[in-house]
Amino acid sequence: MTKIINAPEAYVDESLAGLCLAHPSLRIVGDEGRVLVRSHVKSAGKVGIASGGGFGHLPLFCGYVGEGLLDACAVGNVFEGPTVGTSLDSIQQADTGAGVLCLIGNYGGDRMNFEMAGAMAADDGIRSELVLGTDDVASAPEDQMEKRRGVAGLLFAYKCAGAAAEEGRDLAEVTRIARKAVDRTRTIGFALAPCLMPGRDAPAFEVVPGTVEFGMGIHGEPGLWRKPFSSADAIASEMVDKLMAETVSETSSRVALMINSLGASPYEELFILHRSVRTLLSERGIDVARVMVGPFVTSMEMAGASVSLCFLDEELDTMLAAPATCPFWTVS
Amino acid sequence: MTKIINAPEAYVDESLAGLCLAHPSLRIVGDEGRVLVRSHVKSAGKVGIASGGGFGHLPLFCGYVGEGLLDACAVGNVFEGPTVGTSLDSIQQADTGAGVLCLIGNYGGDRMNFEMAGAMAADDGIRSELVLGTDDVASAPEDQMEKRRGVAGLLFAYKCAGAAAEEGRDLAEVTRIARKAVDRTRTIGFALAPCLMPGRDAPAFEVVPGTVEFGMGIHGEPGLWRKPFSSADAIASEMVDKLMAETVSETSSRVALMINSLGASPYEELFILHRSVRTLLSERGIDVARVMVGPFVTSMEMAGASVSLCFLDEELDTMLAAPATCPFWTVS
Amino acid sequence: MQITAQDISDAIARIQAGIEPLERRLNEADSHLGDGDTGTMLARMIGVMADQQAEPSGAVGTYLLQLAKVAARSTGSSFGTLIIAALMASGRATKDCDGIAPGDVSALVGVARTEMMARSGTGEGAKTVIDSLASLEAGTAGAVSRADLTQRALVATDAALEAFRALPCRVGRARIHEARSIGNDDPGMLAVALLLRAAVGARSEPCGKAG
Amino acid sequence: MQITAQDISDAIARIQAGIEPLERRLNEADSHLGDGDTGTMLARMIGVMADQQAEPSGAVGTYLLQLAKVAARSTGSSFGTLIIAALMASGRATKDCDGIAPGDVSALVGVARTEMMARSGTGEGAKTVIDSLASLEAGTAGAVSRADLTQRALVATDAALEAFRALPCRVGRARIHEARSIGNDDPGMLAVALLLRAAVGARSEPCGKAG
Ligand SMILES: Nc1ncnc2c1ncn2[C@@H]1O[C@H](COP(=O)(O)OP(=O)(O)O)[C@@H](O)[C@H]1O
Ligand SMILES: Nc1ncnc2c1ncn2[C@@H]1O[C@H](COP(=O)(O)OP(=O)(O)O)[C@@H](O)[C@H]1O
Ligand SMILES: [Mg+2]
Ligand SMILES: [Mg+2]
Ligand SMILES: [Mg+2]
Ligand SMILES: [Mg+2]
Repeated sequence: MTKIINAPEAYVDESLAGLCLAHPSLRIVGDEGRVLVRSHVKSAGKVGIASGGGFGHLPLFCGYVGEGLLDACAVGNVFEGPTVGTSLDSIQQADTGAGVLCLIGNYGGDRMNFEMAGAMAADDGIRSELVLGTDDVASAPEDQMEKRRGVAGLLFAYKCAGAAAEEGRDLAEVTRIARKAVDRTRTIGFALAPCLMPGRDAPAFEVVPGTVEFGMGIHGEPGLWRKPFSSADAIASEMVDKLMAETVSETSSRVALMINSLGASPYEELFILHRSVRTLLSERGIDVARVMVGPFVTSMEMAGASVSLCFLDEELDTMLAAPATCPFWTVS
Repeated sequence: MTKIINAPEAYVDESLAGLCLAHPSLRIVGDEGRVLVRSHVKSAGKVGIASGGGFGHLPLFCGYVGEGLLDACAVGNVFEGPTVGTSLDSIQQADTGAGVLCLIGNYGGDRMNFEMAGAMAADDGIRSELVLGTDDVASAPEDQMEKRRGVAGLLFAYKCAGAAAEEGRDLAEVTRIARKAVDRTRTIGFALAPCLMPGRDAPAFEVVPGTVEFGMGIHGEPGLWRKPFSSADAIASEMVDKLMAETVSETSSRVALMINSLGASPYEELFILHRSVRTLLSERGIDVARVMVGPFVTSMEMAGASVSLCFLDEELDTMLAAPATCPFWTVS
Repeated sequence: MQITAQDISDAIARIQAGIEPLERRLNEADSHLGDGDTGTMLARMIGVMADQQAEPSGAVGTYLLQLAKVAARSTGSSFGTLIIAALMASGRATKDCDGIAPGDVSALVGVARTEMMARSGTGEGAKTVIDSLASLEAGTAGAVSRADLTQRALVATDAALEAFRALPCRVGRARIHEARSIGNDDPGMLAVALLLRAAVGARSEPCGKAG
Repeated sequence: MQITAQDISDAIARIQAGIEPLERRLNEADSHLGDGDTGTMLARMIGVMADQQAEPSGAVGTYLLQLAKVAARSTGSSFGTLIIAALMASGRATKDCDGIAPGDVSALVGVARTEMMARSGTGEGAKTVIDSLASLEAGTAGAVSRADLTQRALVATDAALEAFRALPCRVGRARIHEARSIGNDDPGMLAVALLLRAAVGARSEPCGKAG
């Protein structure tokens, strides 16, 4: 797990600099240089969408700044939420007068910081709402939804909220739609190998080689069970069972699907997993309206994958279909 | 290096099936189900572009089938070229009467197979030309260019040839442009960790942890030297020096740049490397006209990266800027 | 007798002067079950606080709010954010005070604790910094002098560590290893004890656990 | 006395009957420096050849071209492609022959060798299948009977292995480890020797290297 880096303490800032050099549609702003915004001025009166979180999950979070998606993103250090100050900057940057929806993962620090930033923004006369992604079904039982973490499924909320904002809907509406997307999205992942924090000698958590850590979080939070890996079909079946056992699965038989690499698992394997998942979904009569397969929400070089389902209604379907462009996701 | 697979012998076919399910713009055809073509019928009279090669390098080769890029692609087994029969199928599929350019990497087996396929196609009245990518500067000295392997830089040839074909140019012209793109493109890569062939217990080649294998090929062909990894800046400097020492670097100070992950090295690191490379290029007065950073030509979960430069003239610049769409690369 | 902004500033300078061993010790405590950064985060925050140019004259509250503001740009960790929240709440509560009487410190700690609980949604008994503040609040009530306050505070923070050491942790990352958290000090609680010692220039180790 | 299409078909059936040890042995030989698949590739190719429905009546060349056609869809390996090329060239050269006289086999091997060299761009002396064919071509010239042909062929392929074992390999993957290739048989050359033995039903191991 040798990393292509200079110094651990420069990891985040050099990576952000390289990202913006590659994608001039992104610009770095903010007192600490930790807020990414769109380079092109957005229409005044549009509800702003801000997000933020720890670094090490590219393309999440800041890679999704772009038309029809985020307006601004606060960037923390590796696996550490953005500061209150940076979070505040991101809200201010996203605002054009119509208020800001903050759409973040449900991690203690991130939530607290965005709440404090929201309170500070309110002192400056900026209205904001906070919606927390809670799609990771492994992170808490369904009756403790408020404890669940947000992972890859956050992208569906970005997309739906972004489309609603781009359409000119007001803050209440954009918030409602984001919340609906969160409510109807579920993710389950598994890890096959850990990742290393820059500057450390050994991974902070262990995944025994040959073993699946089912439900492991994107920071290495322990999973639901571990056992030897058997096959793509078998793990797909465990995942689909887990996702379809959620109450939300009764609301719709039409889904958006994401097969996501946690980092090191290559496209070849994602597509094998995708094939398995598709077979299982079609056996259950589930219609896949749209699909994304790739590295969308990662943990640096962690190996493994996640499967996300967003159970669609007409409104979410429309929002997901609306045009959007950012460096890592284009819908046209 | 646990792989998300079912059976090693199903690796390629299941992965291709999952790819086409995810991207309906691609369709599987051919006697062995090993040729990928565009789903939409292309205009008759357009010169066809065919490619092919071993599997395990996704998105290369077959991921680049799409408008303004490839028409058909022959797929082999892992790290093993497509059969003569499959290669022939890809040529037949790509042909709409205006002839076919075969654009492949310079690997013994692949070249022989496409040559034989070309001869068989000629028996059926299909004209074809063969252009071999030779961008890997580590694979042979500059005066033995004909021995050099084709790696990530092949994409620039795909793009330029694809654009020329889409414009309606004839086979001779498309071939000339592809050859020019090959002539003006150089790549250097380095590996930090090996990959595992499906079904094997151990990697077929070694990369000592903490060590850079400078110039290693995408199948693990030994590199130019190995030493402990020091920093992104240092490796970038070795790479840029190596690329700029090529004679072609005198032809142009305007380049297209690709920073490519060999598989497991995540975006965070690619962007750090990109930043280093950009600094070095700008110190040398090189103008970067376009840039791609991501996993474009991989070796499954191999860790490491490559840097490719295409030294532009006006014609190549125009060809690279032309619109193109495939599942992994869009220019608009 | 009152504690002024200048006193707080001096305390921060004393903490900063001995930050290195404190940083190491807290990182070590956090590395048992957490991500090993409590010390680093705290050192970063103390550093910007010690650096800040604003004059610690005027109202205590104004100074505390200034500290909160610079701290808010220094760290994204949970513990840091809770300190910032506490500084803001206690700053607002002392906006018009030139000084705080030793007997009023308990109430101010209560303000900080209440705010931390509101922000984090964490109750008492979860083995966090909040439990240290609760103990501090109770133990310093009725302090009659600065010396008395210091003595009571040292006793209270030690008592909190002692009381919770054998209990499991119920929040954050360590929660997932509840059982393994038994027998170890919570890094946030340990931080309170060490900060207090450094602030008042006490030499002793907190409650006999040599770390 | 002439070798007919049916004879070739029978030989393929004999090879197929004993393919498993041959496959293992060749994979092992290729795994020293190559990717360890020479046997697998060859077995796949022999399999489709043995399976194919076409009647081995009629001209030898027609049959050889049919074999080439099915082989062309069975493998993407370099060795496989060279065999396919050789089958096509020798098939075209014998399109009108009902049989091949033992004395004409040498010339036909020459046709195959020439085509392999043209396709691969590899010359003699690089320690490849081409060198086995060159030896076979020279050794079988002037064969007067089928028994004589068999005898000469066995000697010639063994001699080639023997002559090249101590030399370095100069093409393909093994080239990059030139030095390490010394002392090992080239898998393509070994394949020729083993295929010949299996085809004629010989029991002995090629030239004393037990593998
Ligand atoms: N949700 C919470 N409620 C109360 N206290 C918390 C919470 N999260 C963290 N803490 C306190 O912060 C300490 C950890 O601080 P630190 O290591 O800086 O944070 P992080 O967990 O973000 O790395 C814990 O020991 C605990 O005292
Ligand atoms: N370029 C070449 N020229 C001549 N012979 C070759 C060439 N490449 C491979 N061979 C022959 O093929 C054999 C390897 O076959 P095989 O393992 O099936 O191919 P691959 O190298 O594609 O895995 C070598 O031992 C050699 O005899
Ligand atoms: Mg911590
Ligand atoms: Mg932390
Ligand atoms: Mg081989
Ligand atoms: Mg091979």
